[in-house]
Amino acid sequence: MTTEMKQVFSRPDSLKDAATHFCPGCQHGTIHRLVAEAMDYFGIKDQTIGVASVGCSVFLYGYFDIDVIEAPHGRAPAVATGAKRVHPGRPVFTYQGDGDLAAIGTAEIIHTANRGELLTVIFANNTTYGMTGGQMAPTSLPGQKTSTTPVGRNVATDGYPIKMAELLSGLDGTAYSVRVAVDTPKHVMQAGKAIRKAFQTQLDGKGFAFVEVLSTCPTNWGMSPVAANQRVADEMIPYFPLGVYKDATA
Amino acid sequence: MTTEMKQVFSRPDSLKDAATHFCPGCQHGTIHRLVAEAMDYFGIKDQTIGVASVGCSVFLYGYFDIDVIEAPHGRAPAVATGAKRVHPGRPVFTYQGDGDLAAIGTAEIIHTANRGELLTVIFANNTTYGMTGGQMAPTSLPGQKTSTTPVGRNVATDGYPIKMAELLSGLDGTAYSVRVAVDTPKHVMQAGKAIRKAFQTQLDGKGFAFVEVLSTCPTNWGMSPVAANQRVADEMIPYFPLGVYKDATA
Amino acid sequence: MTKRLFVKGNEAIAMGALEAGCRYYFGYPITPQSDIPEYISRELPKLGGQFIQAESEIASINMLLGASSCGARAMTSSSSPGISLKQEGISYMAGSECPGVIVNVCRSGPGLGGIDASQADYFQAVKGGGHGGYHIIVLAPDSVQEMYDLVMLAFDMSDRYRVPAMILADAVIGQMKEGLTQHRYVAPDDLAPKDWALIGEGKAGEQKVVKSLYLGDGELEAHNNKLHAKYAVMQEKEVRFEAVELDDAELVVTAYGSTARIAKTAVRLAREQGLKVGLLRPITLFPFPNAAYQKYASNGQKVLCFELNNGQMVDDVRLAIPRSEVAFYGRAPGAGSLPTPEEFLAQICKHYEA
Amino acid sequence: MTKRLFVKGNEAIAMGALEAGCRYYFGYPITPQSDIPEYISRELPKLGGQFIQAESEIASINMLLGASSCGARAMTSSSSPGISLKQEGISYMAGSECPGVIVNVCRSGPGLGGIDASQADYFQAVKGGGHGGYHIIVLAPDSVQEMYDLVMLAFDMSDRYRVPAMILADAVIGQMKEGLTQHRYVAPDDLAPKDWALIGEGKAGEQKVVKSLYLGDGELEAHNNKLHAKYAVMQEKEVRFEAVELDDAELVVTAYGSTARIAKTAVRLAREQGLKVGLLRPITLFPFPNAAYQKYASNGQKVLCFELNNGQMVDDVRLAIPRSEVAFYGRAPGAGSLPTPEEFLAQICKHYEA
Amino acid sequence: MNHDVFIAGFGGQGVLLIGNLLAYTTILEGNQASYFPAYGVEKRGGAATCTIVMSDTSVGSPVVGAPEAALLLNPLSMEKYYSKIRSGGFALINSSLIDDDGSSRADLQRVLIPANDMALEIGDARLVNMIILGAYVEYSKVVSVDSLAATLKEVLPERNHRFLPMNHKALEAGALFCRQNLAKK
Amino acid sequence: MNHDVFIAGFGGQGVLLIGNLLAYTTILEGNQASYFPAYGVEKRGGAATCTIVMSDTSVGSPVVGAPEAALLLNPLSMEKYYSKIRSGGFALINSSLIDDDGSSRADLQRVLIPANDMALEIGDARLVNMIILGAYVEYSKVVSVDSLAATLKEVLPERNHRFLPMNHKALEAGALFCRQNLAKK
Amino acid sequence: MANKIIIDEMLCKGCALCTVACPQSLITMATELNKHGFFPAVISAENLERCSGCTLCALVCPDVAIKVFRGVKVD
Amino acid sequence: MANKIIIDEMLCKGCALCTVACPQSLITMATELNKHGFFPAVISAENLERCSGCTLCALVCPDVAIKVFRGVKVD
Ligand SMILES: Cc1ncc(C[n+]2csc(CCOP(=O)(O)OP(=O)(O)O)c2C)c(N)n1
Ligand SMILES: Cc1ncc(C[n+]2csc(CCOP(=O)(O)OP(=O)(O)O)c2C)c(N)n1
Ligand code: SF4
Ligand code: SF4
Ligand code: SF4
Ligand code: SF4
Ligand code: SF4
Ligand code: SF4
Ligand SMILES: [Mg+2]
Ligand SMILES: [Mg+2]
Repeated sequence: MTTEMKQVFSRPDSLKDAATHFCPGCQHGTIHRLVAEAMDYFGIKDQTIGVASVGCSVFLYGYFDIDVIEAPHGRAPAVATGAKRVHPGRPVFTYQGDGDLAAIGTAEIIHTANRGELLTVIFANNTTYGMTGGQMAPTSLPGQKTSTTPVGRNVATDGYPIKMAELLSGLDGTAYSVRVAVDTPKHVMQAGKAIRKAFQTQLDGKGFAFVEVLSTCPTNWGMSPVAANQRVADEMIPYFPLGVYKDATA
Repeated sequence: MTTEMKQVFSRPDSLKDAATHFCPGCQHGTIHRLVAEAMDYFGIKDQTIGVASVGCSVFLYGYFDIDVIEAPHGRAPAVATGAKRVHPGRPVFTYQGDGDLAAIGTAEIIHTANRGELLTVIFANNTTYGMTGGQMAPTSLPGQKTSTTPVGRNVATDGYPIKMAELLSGLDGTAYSVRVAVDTPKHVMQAGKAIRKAFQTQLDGKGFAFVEVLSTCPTNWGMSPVAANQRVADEMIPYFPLGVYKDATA
Repeated sequence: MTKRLFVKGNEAIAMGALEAGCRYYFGYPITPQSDIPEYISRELPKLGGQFIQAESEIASINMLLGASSCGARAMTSSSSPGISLKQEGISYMAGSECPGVIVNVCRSGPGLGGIDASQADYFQAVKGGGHGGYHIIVLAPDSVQEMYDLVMLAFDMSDRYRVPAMILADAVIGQMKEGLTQHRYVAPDDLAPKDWALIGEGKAGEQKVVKSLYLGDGELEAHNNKLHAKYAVMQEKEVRFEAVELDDAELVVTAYGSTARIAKTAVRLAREQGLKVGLLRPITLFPFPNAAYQKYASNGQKVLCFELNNGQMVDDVRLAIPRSEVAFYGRAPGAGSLPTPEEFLAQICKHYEA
Repeated sequence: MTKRLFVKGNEAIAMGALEAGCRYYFGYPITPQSDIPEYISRELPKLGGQFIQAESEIASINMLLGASSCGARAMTSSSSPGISLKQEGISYMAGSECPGVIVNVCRSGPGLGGIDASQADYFQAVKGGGHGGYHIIVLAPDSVQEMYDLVMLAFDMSDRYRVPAMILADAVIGQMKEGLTQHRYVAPDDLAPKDWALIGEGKAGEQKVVKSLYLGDGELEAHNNKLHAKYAVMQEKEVRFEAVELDDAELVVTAYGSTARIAKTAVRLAREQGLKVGLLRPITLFPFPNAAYQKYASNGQKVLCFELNNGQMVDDVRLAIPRSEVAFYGRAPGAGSLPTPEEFLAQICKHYEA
Repeated sequence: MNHDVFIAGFGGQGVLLIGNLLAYTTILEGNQASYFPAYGVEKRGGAATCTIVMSDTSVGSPVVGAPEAALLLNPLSMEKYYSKIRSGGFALINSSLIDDDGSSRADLQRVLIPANDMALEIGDARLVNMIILGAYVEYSKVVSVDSLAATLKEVLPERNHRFLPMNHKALEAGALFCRQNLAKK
Repeated sequence: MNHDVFIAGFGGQGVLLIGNLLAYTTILEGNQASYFPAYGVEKRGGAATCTIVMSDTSVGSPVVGAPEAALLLNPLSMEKYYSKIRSGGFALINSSLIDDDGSSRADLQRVLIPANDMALEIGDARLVNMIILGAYVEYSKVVSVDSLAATLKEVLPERNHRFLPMNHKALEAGALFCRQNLAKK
Repeated sequence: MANKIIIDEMLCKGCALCTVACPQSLITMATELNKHGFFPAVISAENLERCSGCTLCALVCPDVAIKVFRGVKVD
Repeated sequence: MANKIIIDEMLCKGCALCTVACPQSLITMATELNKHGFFPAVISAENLERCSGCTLCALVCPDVAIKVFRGVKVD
């Protein structure tokens, strides 16, 4: 009787064999992996069209081994709509940051959801504009210091953090809306499930599917990756509760 | 003992003594009058700044005896924000149609509400693009025939009518959000109260105030004014229930 | 399909686009072009195509970017203010070498302005209203028939060069009705298959990417030079113009689109008076017919440029023939400000004598 | 406040704006100009002003329209793609005769392009990237000091003519640090009170309306002619340029902004070689210094135009001096494509001999 | 052949309809024609005007400064446009509604036609526009009354074909009236 | 006086800091200077470079094709930029990390300086940049070590003033090393 | 005590909403076009007698064409 | 039966998230910089002995730098 080694965790096929440009501890990497795992799971890597937004995740095509269209800042849902209408048979997803989706792209995401476009939207909410150097995002927490809120976000003048998963769940076209995190192994597993379900929803033609993933930006938060990860649990999740906000897929 | 005549209904001061360009039976006229009555009520005619949107109500300055800025299509809330920040002491309101506010202006209305700008927004929802000749609006009802939905709005491809009063009530910056109609004398009186309260909310510095008024477009609906008015009761109110969706002014 | 129809210019554009195989349209209502989405919303579904009334002009242009990236023939249309909103998207399409047709049925501005015909968006169209120093193909129809014909040409040129193409019309050409002779669209046989696009049911081996981001040293410069090299080729091969009685003309009138129509009558009237006057009408505004001006207007002829604006195309005319005398007569657009043939004739006589 | 500071160009703009009395800023982050909102978000609240990070560039420009309509000095800033999105708003401001300052710290395009310096937005800025044939004031600083000085001038010119003003800079001038001498802002005494604006605590009797809609017969035409008459006055009174060793120059080098800085060194090196070379640097790109070109470059001199694009300002140079020989040397912008003084010098020698 | 005509009235008088009918019929007869409507921000009510330019070679400008002929259906149109008619041109004046007999201009051919009264006689107030059109083609000879009637048949949906005879009658009545009154001079 | 210097290393080596310090000190001494950083989409990690141009009259181009002097702090910079140095110019090579001794170019003045080792000797690895800067000003004489130290004192927040002596020491060590090794030749 | 309404013929666009709003159906539409080409609302003398001055008609009038007066006792 | 993980030093950016995720704290950070200038995560030989192959470390690794293997009986 011998024992032999079985690999129980490996790099998903849909992910290219390349190091990312992300900062150490940036969870864009984790989210990328989960999206890749979902494509592997459904075996749709060669069909899928990814629509990249403008943000630190702009290099989608560099990391995923799939066809990619790069959209202008905030317009990924509109670009994806055009693509999906031409190729109804191909899975299409957008990957957007909180500045991209919840600020400049507000009208596009709301109307795309409202039209019930058969798309999967991955929303990486890291409460800041990462790529441009840590300015306030619509999702920045009250009191959060950013490069444009030097004394902390003042809700009286800067407004309140927007809760996209909740907002979009109020639209009839939205079939699935969920918020997850990737700060702990357990949350990572739940996030993986949610992303899979968001693709399933599209493949089943059930409607618009939205996954908000709470993510870290150690660089612009001025924290170590471990401390940043802790902030997700201590500050973000309490304000942005995890959970399924709408599931009309049944 | 004699009896003398007392005028119990007269044209509000804030309204210019001019005939409007509105079509016969168009309730933009009614809504204009109610806004004018509110300004009379608070005696703020000489302070108030109106921000006109692009739509059949674009001629705000022609009918109200107040200062007016004409905003690009959909951007009235942004223009009003700029004006209000400069003149925090002056009441500022926008008057927008459903195409203006719920389509092209989606991002502006949502973020203006979310910032809790001290503004009053009057939203005339007539389920169509009146000025441009009756195309589908985000608020057009399922099955509604318009010049761009010749066989009726198909929710599967055209999306669902957006319920702005509900959507905006989900934002922390919104202090007051209500939906009213002007199809019956009773509803007109309720609408007048709501509009007054929306100004009160601003004057008290309570936050963003939003009044959605269901309105008719006999011309583009292809109906007589009376029939159009009946449609408000028969089709619109059932889909767009009247009522207060948020009141955080207490 | 040879029977002559009597249709609006806007409808002719829609008919021509569908005939050219356009199966995806994304637009937002605006006067004076709403007939286009209205017509297409009626007809496209019958052809199995997709019509979307988007939430805005910005969404429309980006849906166009998405659809064109997938290899489809797609179109959007709007009028001046809406076209201004599309500038970022047009710049992205140009940078991404993404074809597609954009129709601008111009109205008068600036700002909300009015809904009457205007030619004041010429600079925006030909110089690049968006950022980054790109160009797009710009075609200027002057009749309902050309609305139909040129939209087909726009799709072909756009696909050939992977450069977005614009139909620059205005409220006159869009709202007027004329006779239209329909004809079958025939694809030019030099059109290569779109193997750069995200076509078919999935990527066949290599990854397809449509993007405008170039960060490596020298990459973006090379990309820009490549784009401008294509513009040079278009200048060689694609220029189109109409020459009316130019061979013996001593005064060369030049105008495009609606003003060219008005000028045609003015030129006829001038000829009736025995004046040696001709008309040079650019059909392609980009590429601009420089050689035509050099041929017809650089040997002592005087040039008189008519525009429905305060002077824009006249710059390109002067750049084409720096040593010729080029006069300009324009009317700023707006309600009640459409010039008449009689008005143009008076200008012709004035400059002819002088 | 005479001590010399050592600051970034972007910071200098922010400092100059606040010194000029700008109390309202509306912007949206974008590289390479984010230092501007970041600085202002720190400093403006201390002055009792309002800083808003808007949800988009479109919201920003429209907040600017609202604030300026109320008589305040207000500003927005962005970079190329964001400026494209502002084109409709800029057209509205121009049409509404609404002053206001717009800063474009250009980056390379088209599309997303890159974040390196570019001069490829020249056409957009000076020809009118928006619809309707309007113009805006365009100022091109070439140093950190000028970033500070010209933003003040921009506010003054914009208020004087009720024409929006743009600072057209780029990533080089915005990101570089130099010495800055601050000085108090002094308002020109010819600035009229803004009685057209929605000022104070309410309308004193007559109604104030800021709009661009003109529907009556002839109204919009008259309005447009009024705007263009103002442009003509600016051409008369407001042109600014820098002349470096032009008096005996046989080759006139011309460039603006960052390329002018590079050209200055190239010209110095050429002079050291004994070549009679000078530099004409437009500071106002609109109004354009036509007269200066006629004075210094229409008597047999050769002209060599340097730009960080594929050729834009050179058109205006040629229109200014149609009979002069005007050569162009440009680099398409992008990472690693910034020209060097040595490179320009080689071009100077080449055209000097020829 | 080069003709142009300007038609003006108020909304509801069917001005745009006869403009279309005239232009389309011209085209069906193998000639060229353009139809250019004036339209407003409010696409409703108010004045309605259009210009039709016809030619056997090619139509140049679809707009005309001084029209060769003008069909004026209501007083407002008379006020605004009568003076614009090209010298030596033709004016058709709906004398049922317009008091001004146009005598201020001796340089025009004028026909005063009581179109509303004639329409009522034929039996439908809405026939005013057809009477006017009939009169114009009688004057201009650009197309025949019969081909106008033929076009009408083509463009009208089946269910409205019952109105064709009346319309034809109105066209002919207009033509007849014009013939007689042009003859008079 | 016209000088320009190009400084390159990897993020964390304090390249931009000494660039700023040099330019600002030049200005405080009454001359002109420009500081131009190269920056990337990712504002983090990777290579860091900047160009400083100094003049007693006025600074023209803030960018330079072939710099008069280059301070190369890591191997990658040596690979990429060594060849770009103007003939007759000066190269300062951090020999602690860079093996290439630059002998491939005889047309330059070279100083190989073991900056990391010297820094550790002085007692803090982070002083590498100061040692390099000290060496450069010794070569160029554009500003003095003392005024660099003075500027440092001005720009550093009080709480960090305790580091001043060490930095001063590092600047001087760099200067001394350069003096000796320039002398050698 | 007499109440009354006055309908401004020049403002009325003939939409007839007031005729529906009047609980006593006192308002009718004229058969003559007004200057703007509309058939304006009218109230006959005898109907005017019965007007309660309740203002309901005025409330729904989009064109503010109706003034309402109420007779009040004064002694 | 032996389980193990392999940390790809070239992919690791030294964020240390895995060290926190490991229920047995088997992973530590190296004291030597890797080629990219990071201190990569490492697992000592003896710690590797105790690895349960639970994959928790790999799950949280943003850079997919960890492979996990489990020993399975075969006979
Ligand atoms: C029209 C436009 N505006 C602004 C920018 C600049 N920009 C690039 S990325 C970005 C936002 C990045 O934040 P987010 O979307 O949250 O993504 P993250 O980097 O945080 O993942 C912005 C504003 C742009 N590229 N285009
Ligand atoms: C940027 C832009 N896009 C489109 C238009 C054309 N337009 C004018 S009004 C209007 C919408 C009118 O509908 P709505 O807002 O519902 O107002 P209503 O007329 O129905 O009261 C549109 C699309 C425009 N003026 N500007
Ligand atoms: S800046 Fe923030 S979001 Fe961007 S890669 Fe770095 S950590 Fe991730
Ligand atoms: S078109 Fe409709 S909304 Fe516009 S005025 Fe007429 S009825 Fe009112
Ligand atoms: S006031 Fe009342 S009773 Fe009198 S007419 Fe009006 S609705 Fe009828
Ligand atoms: S409601 Fe007003 S406008 Fe309508 S008919 Fe009555 S009075 Fe006239
Ligand atoms: S697999 Fe489990 S036990 Fe082994 S190192 Fe990773 S987390 Fe620790
Ligand atoms: S989580 Fe991954 S990247 Fe981070 S330290 Fe561990 S192995 Fe390295
Ligand atoms: Mg973010
Ligand atoms: Mg509407």
